[in-house]
Parts: sequence; structure tokens; C-alpha cells
Amino acid sequence: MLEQIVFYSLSLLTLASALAVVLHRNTVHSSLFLGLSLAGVAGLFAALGADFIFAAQIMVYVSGVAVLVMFVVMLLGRASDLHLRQINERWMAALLVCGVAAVGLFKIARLHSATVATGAPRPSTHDIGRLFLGEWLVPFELISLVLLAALLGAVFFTRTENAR
Amino acid sequence: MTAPLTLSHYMIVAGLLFLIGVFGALTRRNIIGILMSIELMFNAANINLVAFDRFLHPEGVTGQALALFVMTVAAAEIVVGLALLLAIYRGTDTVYAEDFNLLKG
Amino acid sequence: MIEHAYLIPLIPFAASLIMMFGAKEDPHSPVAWIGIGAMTICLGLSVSILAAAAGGQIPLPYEHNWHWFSFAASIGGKSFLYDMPIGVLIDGPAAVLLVVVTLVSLMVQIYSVAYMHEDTRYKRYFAFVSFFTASMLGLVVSSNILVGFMSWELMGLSSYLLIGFWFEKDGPTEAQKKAFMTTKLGDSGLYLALLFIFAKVGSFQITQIHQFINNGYMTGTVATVIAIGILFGAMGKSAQFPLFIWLPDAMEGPTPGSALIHAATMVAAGIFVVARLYFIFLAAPDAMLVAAWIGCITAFMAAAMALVSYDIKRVLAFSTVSQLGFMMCALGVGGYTSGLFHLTTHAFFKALLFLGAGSVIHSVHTNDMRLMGGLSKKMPITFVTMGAAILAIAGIPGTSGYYSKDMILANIYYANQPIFWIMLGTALMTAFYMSRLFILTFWGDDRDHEKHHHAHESPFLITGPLVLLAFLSLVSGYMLNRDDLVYRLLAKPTISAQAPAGHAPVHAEAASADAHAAPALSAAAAEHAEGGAHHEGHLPHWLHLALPFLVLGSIGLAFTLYKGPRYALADGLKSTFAPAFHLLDRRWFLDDAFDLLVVFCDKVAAVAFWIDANVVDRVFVDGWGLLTRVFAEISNLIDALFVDRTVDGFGGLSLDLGVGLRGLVKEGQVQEYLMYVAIAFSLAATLILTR
Amino acid sequence: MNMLTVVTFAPLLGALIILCLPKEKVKAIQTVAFIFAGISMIASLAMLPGFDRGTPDMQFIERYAWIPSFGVQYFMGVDGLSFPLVLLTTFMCVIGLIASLGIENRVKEYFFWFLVLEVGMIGVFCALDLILFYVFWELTLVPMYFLIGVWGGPRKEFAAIKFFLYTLTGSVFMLLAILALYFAGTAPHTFDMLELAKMTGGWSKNFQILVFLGLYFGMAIKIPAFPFHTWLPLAHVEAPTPISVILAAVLLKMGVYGLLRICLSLTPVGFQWFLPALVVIAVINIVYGALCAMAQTDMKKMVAYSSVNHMGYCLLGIAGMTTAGFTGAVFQMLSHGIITGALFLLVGVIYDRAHTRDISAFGGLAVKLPVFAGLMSLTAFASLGLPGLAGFIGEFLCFLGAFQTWKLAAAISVLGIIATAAFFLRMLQKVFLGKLNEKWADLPDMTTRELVSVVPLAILTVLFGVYPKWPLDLMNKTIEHMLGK
Repeated sequence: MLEQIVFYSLSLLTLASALAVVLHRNTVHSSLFLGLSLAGVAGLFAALGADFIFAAQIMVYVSGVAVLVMFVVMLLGRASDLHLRQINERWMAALLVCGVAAVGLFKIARLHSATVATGAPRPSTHDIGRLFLGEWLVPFELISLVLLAALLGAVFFTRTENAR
Repeated sequence: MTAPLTLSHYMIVAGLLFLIGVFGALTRRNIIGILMSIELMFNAANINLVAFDRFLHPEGVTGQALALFVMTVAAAEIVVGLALLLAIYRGTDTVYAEDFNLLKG
Repeated sequence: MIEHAYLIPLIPFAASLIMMFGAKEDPHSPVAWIGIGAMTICLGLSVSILAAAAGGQIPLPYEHNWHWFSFAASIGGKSFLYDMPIGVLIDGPAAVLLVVVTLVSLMVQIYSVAYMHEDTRYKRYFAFVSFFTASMLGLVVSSNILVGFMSWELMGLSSYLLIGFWFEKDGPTEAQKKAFMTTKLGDSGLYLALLFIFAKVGSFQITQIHQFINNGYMTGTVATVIAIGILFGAMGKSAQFPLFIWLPDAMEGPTPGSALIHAATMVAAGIFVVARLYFIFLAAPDAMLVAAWIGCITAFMAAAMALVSYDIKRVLAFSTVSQLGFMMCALGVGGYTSGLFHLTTHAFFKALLFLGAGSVIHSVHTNDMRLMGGLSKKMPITFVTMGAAILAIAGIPGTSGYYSKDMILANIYYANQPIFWIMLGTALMTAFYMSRLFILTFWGDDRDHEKHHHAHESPFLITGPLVLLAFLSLVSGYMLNRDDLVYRLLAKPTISAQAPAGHAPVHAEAASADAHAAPALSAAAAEHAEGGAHHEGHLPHWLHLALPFLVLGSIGLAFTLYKGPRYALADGLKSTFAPAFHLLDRRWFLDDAFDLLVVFCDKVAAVAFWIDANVVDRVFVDGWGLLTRVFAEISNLIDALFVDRTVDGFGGLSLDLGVGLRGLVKEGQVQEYLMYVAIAFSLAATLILTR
Repeated sequence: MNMLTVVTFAPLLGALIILCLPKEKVKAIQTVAFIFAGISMIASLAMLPGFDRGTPDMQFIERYAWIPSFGVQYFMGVDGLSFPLVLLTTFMCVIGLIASLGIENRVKEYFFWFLVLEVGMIGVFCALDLILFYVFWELTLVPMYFLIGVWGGPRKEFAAIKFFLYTLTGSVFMLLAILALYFAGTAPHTFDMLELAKMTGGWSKNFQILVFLGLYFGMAIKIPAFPFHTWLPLAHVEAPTPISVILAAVLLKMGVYGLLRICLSLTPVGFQWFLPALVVIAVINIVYGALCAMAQTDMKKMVAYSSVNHMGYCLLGIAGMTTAGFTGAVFQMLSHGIITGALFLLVGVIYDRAHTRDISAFGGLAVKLPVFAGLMSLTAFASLGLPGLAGFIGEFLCFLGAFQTWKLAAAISVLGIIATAAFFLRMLQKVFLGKLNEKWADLPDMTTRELVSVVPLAILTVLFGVYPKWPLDLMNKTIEHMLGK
């Protein structure tokens, strides 16, 4: 019973903040709501018993990405943006697309309406660690390369004129 | 309210989150808005991954491991995205998607 | 002795092979004596057979066959293995003819030793003569008409080789081709007759064919067609009416060769084959009538041509054709015995005449009688021997020619009046032109002093045979006629039951086999039994007496016309009857007809080839080629115009569509593109999922 | 012991070995070619005593599964009809090789293609499975194309292409017919000729006519029958001497053999229906061929048209539908192979010396070249059907067979014989007799190599003419049963 409450509240929180991110006129506010939504997602992870992912989500997203976005928003924010409409004129078409996609997604979702979680969630950190350094060693190393590339890219793009 | 939680619940939540992300990406005029919507989509994917892992393969952790990967990729992507945005902003002094049509056919 | 009859053709054949391939070419090589030796052996064999047959010790006909080869034949639907035998069948005429052929061939070969002595291809000549004699004897001896036909064609080949012996000159080469082609034309008739016989009788054995007819299985029409076919063959080989054009030209060959082939033997082969298959003619009366008329026309036309010819060998050639006409006519009217009797006697004196002419030519080195004259002083033996031959051929009583020709005229008299009077005229013409020849060459004084000067009598090797042949041509008639030997030997075959045509009499074949065993002899005996006065053997009394005087009259006429050095009277006659003379001189324009035929064939051949080269080849083959090329062109066009264009069309269409659509989308808006991608994706996904 | 495979594939082995030899070693190539053609000939001769002349059915049978899924077997066998032709093929190929010693340029390819050609030809006569038959039939095409196309005379390419396309179109129709037969057979479909022959009762008349026409079209081109013969003179004139010998001696026989073996046994009703047309074609072949030959000035083209004439006799013999006619046709194939082979060799001899084949260019050669004149006259007379030589026996039996059913046709065809005699005699007269043409005053007589290739053929011509018992015994039983069943 507790589990349902936790699930519904967290998902409501996530979805509402996501809507806010998308619809809110003020970019700063939407970035804030982004952080909130990511936190909601982290909660869902916790509800699903994925403890390591819950922790990772909190560290990476909520604190890292959301904060980063806020910095950038602050950096680029200008007063003139406030009274500009933040949504271009194609929202009707987008809505239509989402409606159609929604029909398809819900149809699939109904397929698994009967699958119920079996057994209590187990701590997964030990297994993830063993998996990463065992079977998935190569992808693990590769992903580190991706991050390195992203780092270099970011540094390269934001270099000022005189450095070139 | 007493029905037990099923995988479809999580799928619906993830689906909705994903759709909101898509809606955002398509309609937001501000590139940062787009980036944020993309973040939402990534997260929707993660929810699905973890949910599937939890419901269908409780014994293994591949779902969660994959979610981790998605996170790293998302992070990398947002970093690069923002770096690009800064470079563009410095260059064109605008962050609105309509103004960038350099690659016009 | 008769068991070795099969050796008779083989000995000269072996001799010819030895001579042809054994010895080296040399004008004086002794190889000729091998041929002569072989011929003497054969002569001995044949004489012994004839003596035995005449004496009645051995029953004729004697037949002995060996297995040659077998092939699958199907008569009337059922197929069986037909064993083709090859063997010997000696009956009366065959025995007589064996002696005649071997004797004449021997004489000719001895004569040729001297006549051809310095010719470059001396050896080859004797090989050809032996080869010819072998094939002639093969025809005479064989019991199987297919083997007979094979030796018949080989004879045609050897006459081709002998006529064209001096092939450097154009004359002989043209003559040899003409001879072979005309005889080949005739042979095709015999060829078809052969096929017809096998189709009907199912065998080539003469005895079996005779039995087949005896049993009356062969209908009249079939017999007639076969008889006409055989007659056609005989006309070709024995130079009868339309096909005798090759004989006068065949004189291009060496004279002894002509003597052997174109006087005594080969030309007689046609008559012999008709005699051999006489029972078919008996079964086809109208074929016999045709034969009679062909013989009559040939005799008359040839005699007429002989009147005007000045080449000694041409005259003899025409006389041979005329005498053959006599024989054919005799056979045609049913005078089987008289025809063959005349054949034997004619062989002797005609061979003598040719050899005599040869010795004359040998000494004066020309054929033209106008340059001869008065040779009797220079060449006494030739003069005397040819004189005997001329008496024989003219039919002076006592000579062999008288007996045989008289018998023929008698047969014709009782059978067919119109033919008789033509033949009587021809006989008188024969007497006339032969004595004309005799006078022009030997009588009066010489017309060409230079030739006359070194004319000399021929050596013994030439005159010896002449004397022997002269003796034979005088005596043979009497010898054969004594106590009806000729009727016994050359008895006319009979076909027993003139059963109504078609239905096969019931009695088994075996029964009739032995009945047939000795029909020849029994028929003769029956005839003999009729009190000896075989009525058709002699002319009615008044004709019997008148004939010799008529003959003497025509000889006298010849003397008067041609006695002067310039035979003025004869020339006068020639100018008055110029058109007739021209007609005869051009051999009744038959030669020109033959040349026209050849030219026509060449034209047809050219047209045929033109058709083949242009019509069939061009239209049919290259036409198809052209057609395919045109079709290829069209398909290429279609491909270029339609198919290609449509593809471009689609290409262009999609391009335009693209451009049009792009008009919708504002350029460069990332989100626009994202929007459309999203639309497409979501539509597709939902469509697939909701199906 | 599978002798037939040895006979058929020995030359192929030889051909492969030749491929490995270096181009320059001409002597080695020629010896290898002779060895393997010799093996093939000796093997076929070795089969002679073992061949039972008493039974009409197949002997030396070899049957292996080749393509089991379609029921295609490697089914080889010979009987009275095909065994003499196999002997003829192996013998003529050795003769052809002897004559090929004169070839100078590209010797290696020449001998390779020659041996491959031999394999194809022997295979055609031994194959009893329709697909195997078709494979060998096509196998002979390619080598022939190259042999004519590379070593031929002035217009060799055109001749080679025409020959190839012509025969190919024919064999395409034949393939259609073979497939039709395959599907017409009962349930376990098979290409085996003998089985199919038993099933002919079930097929409708129209079906058999159609299948027959398909097969006939393929065979008629090869024979060559009247409308399809125009490739022959061209191919013969342009082909080098040894090749035109093989072309005349063996390749033409494949058509007639096919007609007898396949058309007759597999589509009897169709064959019966086609008979009147076959007789007309035969008569045209004979008379028309002879007339065309008479109009020729080129010796080789004349002999080519005479082949059309001789093949006309075969057709006439077959059209008679009597065993005598069939025996005549098979014997005529043998004798024509030998005689025309010799004729082409002799024409080749004169061509090598005088480099012209125009009849009117020569004159009076008999004086200068006695041996050549003798052999040429003998072969010419054999070819025009002089009795005592092989040509006559074949011709006579064909006429014997045809006369029983088609009296008028046989009568007309006799004109063909006269025309044959006419053009051969004219050729002999123009080339050998008359005055010696000074231009050829110094022509040497035949060399030993040429003699070695022609004299055996001349001996065979005389032997088969005088004593035809041996070849006839080989084929009698088979042909007796061919119509009897």
C-alpha cells in the first residue's frame, strides 16, 4: 500500500515538473523544475529498488546536469527573454504527434499489465561493479573515452578568439 | 488503489515523461529548452530500463548497468550541447532555434 | 570344269591388279603377256564348259552360290535378315558368250602387243583391258542381278578409262565423259528396274525371279515397267536409238580397245542382259513390242548415218549400232535364239573389221578413207581377212552372218510385217556401206601417194588374230547351225502357267522348282520334236532365194558408185541430196540435242545455285539475321523511349515532389525537420503496433 | 570395365594435359594428342570383339546418378546403330590429327579444341540420357566455332558465327522438346531415352507432332536438310582441311543419328505424320544438292554440296520406313564419312600446293601427279556411287528401302545420282585430264604424311564396297528390331 502511494506521488511530481520545464515562460524557472523532475526520477529509481542508480541519478543529474544548465541559463539569460513567448507556432503539430505516439505507447504498456515484480529488490551495487569490470569491461573503458571526448569538445568550443 | 504495481504503470509514466520531452524539444524556441527536453527524454528511457530490469530480470543488473551508460552519454551530450550553445551565442548573440539556418538545403 | 566357273572373271581381275600396281610403267614391259596368259586360261575353261554343254554331259543351267553379306530387309511389313548371295549361273547363252568374250579379248590383247608397243602408258592399257574383260565376264557369269549390275557399271568405268586413254588430247576426254554419262543415264533405268524387282520378288537371284514369274505372281503392268527399265539400261549400254550418240565419239580411244569394247563385248552386254531376264519380257508383251521398234529405228538410223561417213572407224561404229538394232529387234519379236546367234557371229566379224581397220590406220596413220585406196596391193592379208568379214556382215550365203541375219529376218517376217520391210532395207544398206568401205580403202588406185608409198603390211602379231577371226567369222555360222546346236544351246526360256495376272496359283513353290530345273533343255527338245521344221527358222521360199541376189545387187551398186579415183558418181549423188546428206552427217542432230541437254542442265544448276546462294541463304538465314537485328533495334528504341523515359519520369516526379514538399518546410529549421521525423516515426510506430 | 567412359573421355584427359604443355613444344603437343586419340581409337576397337552382334539392345551400359533430383543420369551405352558411328568418329579423328600436323600457328589451342571436339562427338553417339545427349551436342559447338574461326580461310569469322548461331537456334528448340518429353513422362520424371520410349503410347498425337518438330528442327540443321543447309558450304569452305574432314565425316552424322535414335523412338506418331514432308525434303536435298554442286567452281564447295546430296540419300532411306532403308542410311553415314573425308583431304592436298581450289585453274594434273590423280579418281568414283566401292552399297540400300514405299520419289532421286556423276566427272576432266597447265608444272606429288592420312580411307572404301559384311553385321540386329517392335 505504501509502495503505491510512493509510486504515484513521485510520478506525479516528475510529470508535473516536466510539464513545467516544457511550458514555463521563464527559462530559469524551467531549469529549476528540470532539477526537480530529475529528483523525482531518482525517487522512482529508489521505488524500483535500484539503489546504485538512485545514487548515481542524484549525483550526476540532479546535482551535476541541472546545476550546469542553471549556470548556462544564468549566463545567457537576458531580461528581454521574459516577455518573449517560449513556444514556437508548431505546438499544435507537436501535440498531435505526442497524441499519436501516446496511443502507440499505451498500447504497448497494456501488454505488460500483468507482470508483477517478483521477490524483494536486492542490493545491486556489488553486481554492477562485478559486471562492469568483468563482462562489460570494454564498453566501460569506451564510455570513459566518450566522456573524455565530450570534455575536450566542450573546452575546444568555448575557447576564446585569442587562444586560436 | 490496492492493485499491485505492475510494469505497465512504470511504462506509462516513462511514456508520458518521454512525450513531454518530445513536445518540449519540438516546441521550445530556446535551444536550452530543447536541451532540457532531451534530458527529460533520456531520463524517461532510464526509467524504462530500470523498470524492465526490476520486473522482468530481477536476478540480473544489465538494465541498471545500461541505465548508467545512458546517463554518462546524456551527460556528455548536454556538456557538448551547452558548449556549442555558448560558442554560437558568442558568435550570433541569439539562442533561438529559428535563427540558425546555416545548413539550409 | 564348271565348278571353277567362278574363276573366269577373277583371273583377269587379278591379272589387271597385278599389271596395274605390280609392274613399273615402261613402253616395252613384258607385263602384257600376264594378261594374255590369263585370258588363254579363261578361254580354255570356257571352251571346255561350252563343249561339255554342247555335248550334253553337264545339265545346264548350273548354279552355285556363296554367302556375300546380309542386311535387314522388310517386305510387306515383316522384317527379316536377307542373305545376299553371290554366285555363278551358267546357262546356254552364258556358256556361248563366255567363249566369245574370252576369244575376242585374247585376240585383241595379242593384237595390241604390236599395235600399242611404243605407247608411254602401255602397261596401264593392258591393265584396263583385263579389268574390262573381268567385269564383262562377271556380268555374263553372275547369278545375282545386283552383282550383274555392279559389273555392268564397272564395265562402264573401264570403257570410260579406255576411251579417254590418251587423255592429253581434248577429244578423248570429252568422248569419255559423254560415254559414261549416256550409259549412266541408261543405267538409271536398270537401277530402278532392279529396285522394283526386289520390292516385288524380295530377291536378286535370277532363278528365284524366274520362279516368281512362273508362279504368275507378277502382274502385267509391274512386268512391263521392269522390262522397260531393263530395256532403258540396254539402250544406254548397247547404244540403242536415243542413246547411241556416245558410240561414234567413243572411237577416240585406241582401236583395239574399241574393237573389244565397242564392237564385240560391252555393247553386246545390253542385249545379253535383256536375254538373261527374257522371262520378264515374255511376261510383258508390249515391252517386247517397244524393244522391237527401238531396235528397228536404231538399225535404220545407224545404217543411214554409215552411208555418208568418211571416217573408217565411224562407219564401223555406225554398223555396230545398226547390227545391235538388229539383235534388239530380234529379241523384241521373240526371236531369242536368232538374236543371240547374231550376237555371237557379229562379235567375231565386227572385231575382225575393227582390228583390220586398226591395221590399216596403223600403216597409213589416218582414219579418213578419202586418203586411202588401192591398199590391197600393199596389205594383202588385211585385204583378204577384211574381205571375208565384209562378206559375212553383208550376209552372203555360207558365211556366218548369212545364217544369223537370215534367222533374224525370218523371225521378224512372221512377227511383224512393217518392221520386216524396214529391216530388209537396212540389211541391204549394210551390204552397201560395208562394200563402200571396202572399195574406198582397198580397191582402185591410191589417192594419197605419199601415204600409199610407205603403207606396209602389219607384223604377224596383228595379222595373226585377223586370220583366226576371219576363219571364225566364216565358219562359226555353219558350226553352230549344224544339227540345231544353236537351238539347243540358246533355247528360248518359257514362263509356264500364263496364269491370269495377280492371283498366286496354289501349288507350292518347291513343286515348280524342279519343273523349272531344266526348262531350257526340255523346251528345246519339245521344239526339236516338232519334226525339225521349226517353221519360224526360215524365210518363205521365195524370199529365201531372193535375199542373196538383193545383197549382191547392193554390193554391185556400191562398186559402180565408188570405183573411180574421185568417186565422181558418189559426189554427184551427195550434192543432189545435200540436205539429206547434211542430216545424216550431223547424226540426225541427236548430238546437238545431247549438247543442248547438257547446256540446259548447266543452266538449271546455275539457277539452283543462284537460288541457294541468294534466296535460301540470303532470305532465310541472313533474313533471320536481319530480322533479329531489326528487332534488336526496335527493342532498343522502346527501351530508350518508354522504359527509360518513364524511369526518368518517376525520378523527375519524386524530385518535383521533393521540391514541392520542401516548399512547405522553412529552410534550415532543425526543429522543422525534427517535427517531420517525429510525425513519420510516430505514425509508423502506431500503425504497426495497432494493426 | 567402363570402356565407353574411356573412349569418350580419353581425349579430354589429353586436352587437359596439352593445356599444361608450354606453347613452344609443338612436337610434344602433337604426340600427346596422338597418344590420347590413339587410346580412344584402340579402346573402341577393343570393344569390337566384345560387341554381341546377336542382340538388338544396348551394350557396354554405364549408369551413374548425375543429378538425382531431376532424375538425370550419366547413362552411356552403344548398340548396333551407334557403335559403328563411334568407331567412325575415333578413326576419323586420328586421320584428322594426322592431317593436322600441317597446322603451324597456335598449335596448342588447335589440338586442345580438336580433342575437346572429339569428346563431344563420341559422347553424342554414346549418350542415352537426353540431358547428357544435349550437353555433348552443345559441347561440339564451341570447339568447332574456334577451330573454324581461328584457323579458317578468308571469311572465317562470318562462317564460324553463322555455323554457331544456326546450330544453336536448332538445339534450343531441341531443348524445348527434351523438356516437354521430360514432363510428359510418368510420375518419377526421367530423361532416360529407353524409359521414355516405352511411354510413347500415352502421348497424344498433337503432342508428339509438336515435340517431333522441335527435335527435327535441331536435327535438320545438323543433317543438313534442305531449308537449313546454307551454313554447310560456307563452313566447309572456310574451315581448315582437317576440320572440314571432321565436319563432313562426323558432325553431319549426329543429325541423322539423332533423327533415328530420338525422333523415331520417342515420337513415332510424329515421325509417321512427318514422313511425306521428309520424303520431299530428301528428294530436294538430293536433286537440289547435286544441281548446286554442278554449278560450283570451287572444289571444296562442290564437295560440300555433294555432302548435302549424300545426306539426302540417308534421309530418303529413313523416309522409306523400311529396315533396308535404315540399314542403307546407317551404312551411307559410314561410307560418306570415309569417302568425303578422303575427298576433303585430297582437296586440302591440292590447296596446300596451289593455294587455289578453283577447278578451272587446273588442267592435266594426271601427268604430273599420278598418285594424287589415282586417289582422287577412286574417291570421286566412290562418291558418285560406282559399284564395288562403299558409296554404292549405302546408296543402293537407301534406294531399296525407299522404293518400297515412295516409288516416285526414288525415281526422281535417281536423277540426283546422274547429276552427281556429271559434276564429279566434269571436275575430274577439268582438273586431271586435258593439256597440262604450265603454271602447275612443278607441283610435287603427295608426301608420305598426306598418303598416310588418305590411303587407309581408300582401302576402307574398297573393302566396304567389296565385302560390306562386317559393318552390316554390326547393325543388322538393331535395325531389324528398330521397326519390328
